[in-house]
Amino acid sequence: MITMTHYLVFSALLFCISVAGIFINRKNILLLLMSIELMLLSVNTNFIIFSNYSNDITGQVFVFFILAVAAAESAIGLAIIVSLFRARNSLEINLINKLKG
Amino acid sequence: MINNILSFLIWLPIISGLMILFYKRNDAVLNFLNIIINFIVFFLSLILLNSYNQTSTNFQFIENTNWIPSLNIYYFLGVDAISVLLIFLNTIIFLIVSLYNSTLNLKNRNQYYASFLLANGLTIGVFSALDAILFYIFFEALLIPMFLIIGIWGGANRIYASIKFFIYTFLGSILLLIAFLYINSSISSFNVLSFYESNFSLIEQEWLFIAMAIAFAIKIPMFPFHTWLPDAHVEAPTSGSVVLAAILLKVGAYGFIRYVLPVVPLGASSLDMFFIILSLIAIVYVGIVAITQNDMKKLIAYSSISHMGFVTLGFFLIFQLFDSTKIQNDIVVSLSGSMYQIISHGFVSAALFICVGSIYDRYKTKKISDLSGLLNQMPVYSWFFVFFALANCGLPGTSSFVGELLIILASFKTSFIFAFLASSTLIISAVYSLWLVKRVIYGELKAGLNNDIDANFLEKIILFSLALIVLILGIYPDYMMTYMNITLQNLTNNIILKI
Amino acid sequence: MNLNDTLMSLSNFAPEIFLFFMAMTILLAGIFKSLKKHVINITIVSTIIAMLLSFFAYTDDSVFIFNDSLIKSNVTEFFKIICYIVFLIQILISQKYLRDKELISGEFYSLLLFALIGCLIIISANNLITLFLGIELSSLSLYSLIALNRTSLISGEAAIKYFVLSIIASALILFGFSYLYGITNSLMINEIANYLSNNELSNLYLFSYILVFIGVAFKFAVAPFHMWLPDVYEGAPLPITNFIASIPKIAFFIFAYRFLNDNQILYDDNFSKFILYLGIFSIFIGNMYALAQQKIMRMLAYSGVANSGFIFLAIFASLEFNFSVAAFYVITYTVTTVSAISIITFISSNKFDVVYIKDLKGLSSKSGLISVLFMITLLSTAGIPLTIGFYAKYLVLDALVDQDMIITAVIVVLLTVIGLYYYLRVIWFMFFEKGFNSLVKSSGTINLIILSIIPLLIIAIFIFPDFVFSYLFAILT
Amino acid sequence: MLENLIISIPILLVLSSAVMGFSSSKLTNINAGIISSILVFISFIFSLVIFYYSFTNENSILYDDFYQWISISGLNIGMGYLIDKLSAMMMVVVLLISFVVHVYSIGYMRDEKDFKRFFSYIALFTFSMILLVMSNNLIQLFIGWEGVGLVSYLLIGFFYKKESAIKANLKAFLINRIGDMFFIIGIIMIFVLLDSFDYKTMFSNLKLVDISNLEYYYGFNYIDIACFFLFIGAMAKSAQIPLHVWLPDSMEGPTPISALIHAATMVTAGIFMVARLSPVYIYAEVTTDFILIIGALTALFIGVIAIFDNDIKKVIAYSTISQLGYMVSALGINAYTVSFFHLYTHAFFKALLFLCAGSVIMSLHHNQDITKMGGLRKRLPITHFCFLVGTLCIIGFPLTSGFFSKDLILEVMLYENTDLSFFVYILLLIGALVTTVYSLRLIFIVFYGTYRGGDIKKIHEESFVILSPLIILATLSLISGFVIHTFVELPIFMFGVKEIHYEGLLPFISHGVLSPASVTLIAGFFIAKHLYLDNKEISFLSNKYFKKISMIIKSKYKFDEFFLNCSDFMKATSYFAATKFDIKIIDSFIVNGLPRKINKLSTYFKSVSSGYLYHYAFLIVFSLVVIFGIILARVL
Repeated sequence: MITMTHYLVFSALLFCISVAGIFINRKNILLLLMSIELMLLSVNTNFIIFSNYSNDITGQVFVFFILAVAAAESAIGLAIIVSLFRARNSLEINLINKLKG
Repeated sequence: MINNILSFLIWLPIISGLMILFYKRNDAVLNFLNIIINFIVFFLSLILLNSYNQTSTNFQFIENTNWIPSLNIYYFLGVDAISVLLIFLNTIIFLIVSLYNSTLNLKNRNQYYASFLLANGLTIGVFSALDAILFYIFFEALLIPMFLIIGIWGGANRIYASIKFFIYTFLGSILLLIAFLYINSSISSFNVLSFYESNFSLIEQEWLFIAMAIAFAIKIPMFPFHTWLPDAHVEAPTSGSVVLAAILLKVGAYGFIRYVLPVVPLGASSLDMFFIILSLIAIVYVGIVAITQNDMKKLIAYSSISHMGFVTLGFFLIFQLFDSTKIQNDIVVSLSGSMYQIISHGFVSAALFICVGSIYDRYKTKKISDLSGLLNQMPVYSWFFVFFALANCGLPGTSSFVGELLIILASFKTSFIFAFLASSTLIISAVYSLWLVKRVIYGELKAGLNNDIDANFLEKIILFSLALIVLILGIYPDYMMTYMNITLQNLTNNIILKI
Repeated sequence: MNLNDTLMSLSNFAPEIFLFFMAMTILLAGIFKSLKKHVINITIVSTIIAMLLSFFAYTDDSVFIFNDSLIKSNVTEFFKIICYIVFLIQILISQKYLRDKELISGEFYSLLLFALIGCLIIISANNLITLFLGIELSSLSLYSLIALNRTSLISGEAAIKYFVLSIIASALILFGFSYLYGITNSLMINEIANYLSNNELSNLYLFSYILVFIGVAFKFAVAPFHMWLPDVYEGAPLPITNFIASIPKIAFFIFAYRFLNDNQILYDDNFSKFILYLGIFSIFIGNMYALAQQKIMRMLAYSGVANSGFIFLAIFASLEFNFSVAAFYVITYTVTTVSAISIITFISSNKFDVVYIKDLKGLSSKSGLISVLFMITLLSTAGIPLTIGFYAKYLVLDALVDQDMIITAVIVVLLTVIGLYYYLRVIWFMFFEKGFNSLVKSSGTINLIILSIIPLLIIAIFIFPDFVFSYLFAILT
Repeated sequence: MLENLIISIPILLVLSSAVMGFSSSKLTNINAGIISSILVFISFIFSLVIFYYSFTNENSILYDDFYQWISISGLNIGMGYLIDKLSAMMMVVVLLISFVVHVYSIGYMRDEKDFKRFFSYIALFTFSMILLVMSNNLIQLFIGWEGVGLVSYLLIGFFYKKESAIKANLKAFLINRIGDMFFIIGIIMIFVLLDSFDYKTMFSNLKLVDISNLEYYYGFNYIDIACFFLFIGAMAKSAQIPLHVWLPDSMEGPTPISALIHAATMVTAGIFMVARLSPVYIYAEVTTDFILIIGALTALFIGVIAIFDNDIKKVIAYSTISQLGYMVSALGINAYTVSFFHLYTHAFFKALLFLCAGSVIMSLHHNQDITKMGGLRKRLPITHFCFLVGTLCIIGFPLTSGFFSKDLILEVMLYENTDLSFFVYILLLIGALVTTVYSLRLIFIVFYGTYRGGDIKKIHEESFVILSPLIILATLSLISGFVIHTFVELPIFMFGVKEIHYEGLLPFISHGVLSPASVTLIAGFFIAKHLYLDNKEISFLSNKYFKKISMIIKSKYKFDEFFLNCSDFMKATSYFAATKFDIKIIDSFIVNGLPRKINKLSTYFKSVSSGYLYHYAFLIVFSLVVIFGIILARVL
């Protein structure tokens, strides 16, 4: 029997994987965007589960907002990446450390 | 007017100092304005001195306004004899400094004067605030003008010195703030009078004492905390040194007598041996350190520390005295000695710094090894120098003797060893003062020192008036002694009741 | 929801709605060459109008609007007005800088306004959705604004760092939200916050709160979630830094206030200790890092980290008092930071960027007034008396001492002493060193007057602070 | 009336000092000197009046405060006067010598640029001395005590360009300060015991104290210790072994000063002080023995040095120390009046000797080396005569003043009849022989024989201004001894003191002439004549043991070296403390070291920040995990 806990563990794992994706990935910025997307999706899963189990629709409304914002975020993220690529002709994360200390 | 005289004393110099910032056109006018303002402040303090009722044990000229009701902070001013005398010392010194400053070549004269006026007002605030936080605010704010004076107009290594000065004293005072906050959290008041009525347990008092004593010990400065002072003095401009030695150090001593001894006497009495020993180290060890200094200002700075050692010795002896003799009068004698030493050292060190500063202005060096036989070129200065050097080593007839005598007397009543060590200052101070005189003033004029300008009229007036004050205080100490006697007795009562 | 309610809601939210339309208008205006030069004026005027609207609509009652998704009360309006004022000062001062750097465009001001609106929405939000939207509105605008200077390498870097980390923070907050939703079955913040008055504290509730407040800590740049702050301070154009340093902090303070006010969780030992230790750690890290900085913006950033630590301590202290301590700290800090960054903005020009602290050498001889203003600002940040910064630190210490946390208080003040050093260093470069920065321009009477406003307030409120205290005390109880 | 006179004495003197010190250049040197001398003379007349009063009115003590110096509860110190026979006599002596020296200085110092400064100093000195003498309490005494020390310091360094002078004055002041340190402790000990600084109250309180039960440190009586400390002060001021080293060096000062300060008045302040405190000292039995020994040692061993010195002033200075030793040893057997008698006669003849020496030095254009003198008897007849009078006095030639006072000391010493006093008596007797030798040596070498300094024709007597003081003093030296009965019957203070066995003038003289002292006189005369007038050798004096002894004596027993080592040690300590401890340990290591450590840590922190995005992200996640871990651990 799959209970709410299972779902929650699933989404938590999803969240952890996505977070791990952010700091384990040391190559490409685009992969970062994907991890971020995954992170938000895990949140979405949570909301849907809670919404479903408590018979309250507002949680699912929230999910729509999150999806929309995620899309906007991706757009802006890509835009930043494009501008970054123009400036330095590379998307290696390893090279992005002019600001430190 | 007379009821608000303290507010006038505080705010007149501060506000006029801020106003003087915007005037920079004519140096002569600036000089004149500065002197006039300082003179008015001096005159006001004279009125204060005169209209203070010595026979009353209460604080007088009280102004009490609820300044920040939500934080329980009051604009609470009031003076007892201790404060009055210190305010008077303060205004005289600032008047003299303003006279001295007008003889100097300065850049940004208006800012310089403004800093001093600010410092003047803030110090009066320190001496008259009866609300702990108000006191703390003045106490801290006083750092800013001094920091700027040392930093902007100081010598080559001024930045190091000013930063050290600021951070070191700030470090101490912030512990003071915590102590005040703690007191407030248990008695819900920052009022000094309710501080006096507070009753803390021994362990609380000890911790409170440590926090406050560190703050004031740094300011005075006591022995292991003293190293900022020589640096600050060496780098500060002459007038800055004068104010530093004559006023700023006294703020620390004032803190002890107002906020430490009567508030946490139990804590103080359980740790007093430690502080007595520190004071004695300051007297003996720091005095010995002073002997071989090659920088005149440094030498005087160390001698200041050594002399302030007497002040703290007088403060902390009182508990030993109480233990051994139980006679209230002995305690009063000890405190009187400390107070007298405070005032006297204010004038003597101020005068010495003015002398050294003038030598520096003329020969561009403060190094003893670069100077010799100045008596040949500037006799007037040199004789004043000799006079103040003698006063510095506690010659009877000058003001320094009185305080030292009373403190040695008090220390003998507690322990022979204390008295012995304390009185060794007679030798040590003579060694460093007179050896300095021998090397700098006497002898053949060192080749290459060419400057025929002796003291001008204004400088003569400055030095003469200081010398006169030192002499009068030395020849007729009774005026001041009786002036503050009632207050000190009252203070002693407060302390004794709580032990 | 009937028409009446809608109208009422609209009227109560008029300033933000007006600003929103104006932001659109400015975006449009920016396209046309002939209108482009007016965007600044339009922005200023519309902000002033919004501020006035907000000011005259000020009431002491709290009103729930738009189906309880937003709230309007004296608290929100007060902080909004502060936001407006700070915002105004920022755009007024930044004009010259932007012109020099050729960054003036319709989208710049439009995005800036959107970011402001986002923050205003956070302040007003009473629903997790509106709150989230507000956060994202301001964040998204800021991502683009940071990257606006396309030719600069460091701008892009700052933007991508801020972008990625900020989304992680948002995700953490959202994750926390999702659990809160799951526990309380509600998206209303007041219901979430009051949940504990009827229920026992569950571990899940605690953990979701901690998740949310890690997000908040990130937004405040509390160590160890502070790494983005120095990079953004250094990389972003100064006016954007100025914005990031100030208005979002106010907004997130209200965020924290909404979640914690009247919430029993503050009395939970785990949660309060979490806030406390985070705060102390942040003060430590901020001061330690700031000490070694050579660049002025990074220095200010780390000082910001330390101050955010103080804000957390102040939040912790609201256990005993209420949020007025924290509010006062936030306002003080925000205002002084704005003053500091504005001054740096003002003296930077296209020919001479103030990057290193030593670039300020001898500023006092070039412009005495500016350096005095800067000094007042810095002293206020350091918490020296004669400035309101003193009260800010005082209140926090007072609160700590009142809770018998003497050791903590002592540690905190000792760390503050370390902090004092780097503020003094700036002052010493300005006043004590001989300077050569002939390229610094410090002209423009109006700008000088605007710059003087905050330092003068810093001193004035120091002398007469009580009305501020009593006001904050009254509205935040 | 008398009160006004008493007050006006110090006022006149301080006025004189101030006028001389601050007057403009319009006042010529001669006029200044005359004004100053007149003021001192007036004071002298006043003091004579006071003196007359106090010697004619039996048991009369003038006592009052001018004003309260400090009057707070628990501490009352007044500034005032106490005129009894002791102080009245002392005042007369001081003012008389001061006046004489004033007159003499007009001549002696006439070419000095700082003429008026000089007069200001000596007036100030006289003022301080009067303050000391007339004081009615210990604090005022101490003020005067330090005041005279100060002026002595200023006057020794009067020729401030001379390195030796400014070294000597520093030395004098510092060594006096060593004494003062103990002196002030002594004063305070007395105060603590007797609860007053005021003599009158002190002595009446003394009766209430149970003296025998005042056990204090290491078995010493409290009063013993107090008196011991007070006496150390006196040792420094009155130049007793080992604190005498400053006095020979102080001869760097102008010669009139040596006469006034370093022979007649200031150095006797220690004697005066002990005499003044005699009611206390009579209880200090151990200390008085100590005093006795110190006095005797000083009298003999410092006297011996004088035989070997070639500086005319230094020889007289050593003889001063030796004579002070006599006075001190008399104090040691509580014979205060006897001691004071010698003080009084010594003041005249020693001042006389110094002034004569000054006259010689002036005539020889500031040559002080006696090996370059000789045969001056013909060229300087008046000086020679006066010098001879002085010498006769000091060697105790019958019927001169020195005869009375020194013989009295010896007699009293013998009469004391203890082992110690007898031993001291022997020492003093040898001392008398030594005195005769060096005094006669001086006069023989300087005034007899042949001149060794070049053309004797150029030498001539100085003006009348110089000579008249010599004549006055010579007269006084001759006659002043005849008032011996006044002294032996003089009550020092309210307490009765030791009975002196005295049967009248004639028996005393006859007894004195027939005493062993006369033998030493005669023996000394022949030794001196043999050695210095006839320039012959005495064979046993040239053997190697005696050479060794004379080497030790010539090295002045290495006391100077000892103090030099002390000062070197102090300097080294100071240097070590200043550079090593204060700067290295406290300042560099602690005060600056801690910030430096913090700064290093900060730089380290900065250097480990990589700036990589994934590190940032990792740190966030890591902190998250840590926080959750901790809280989980606490919750579960």
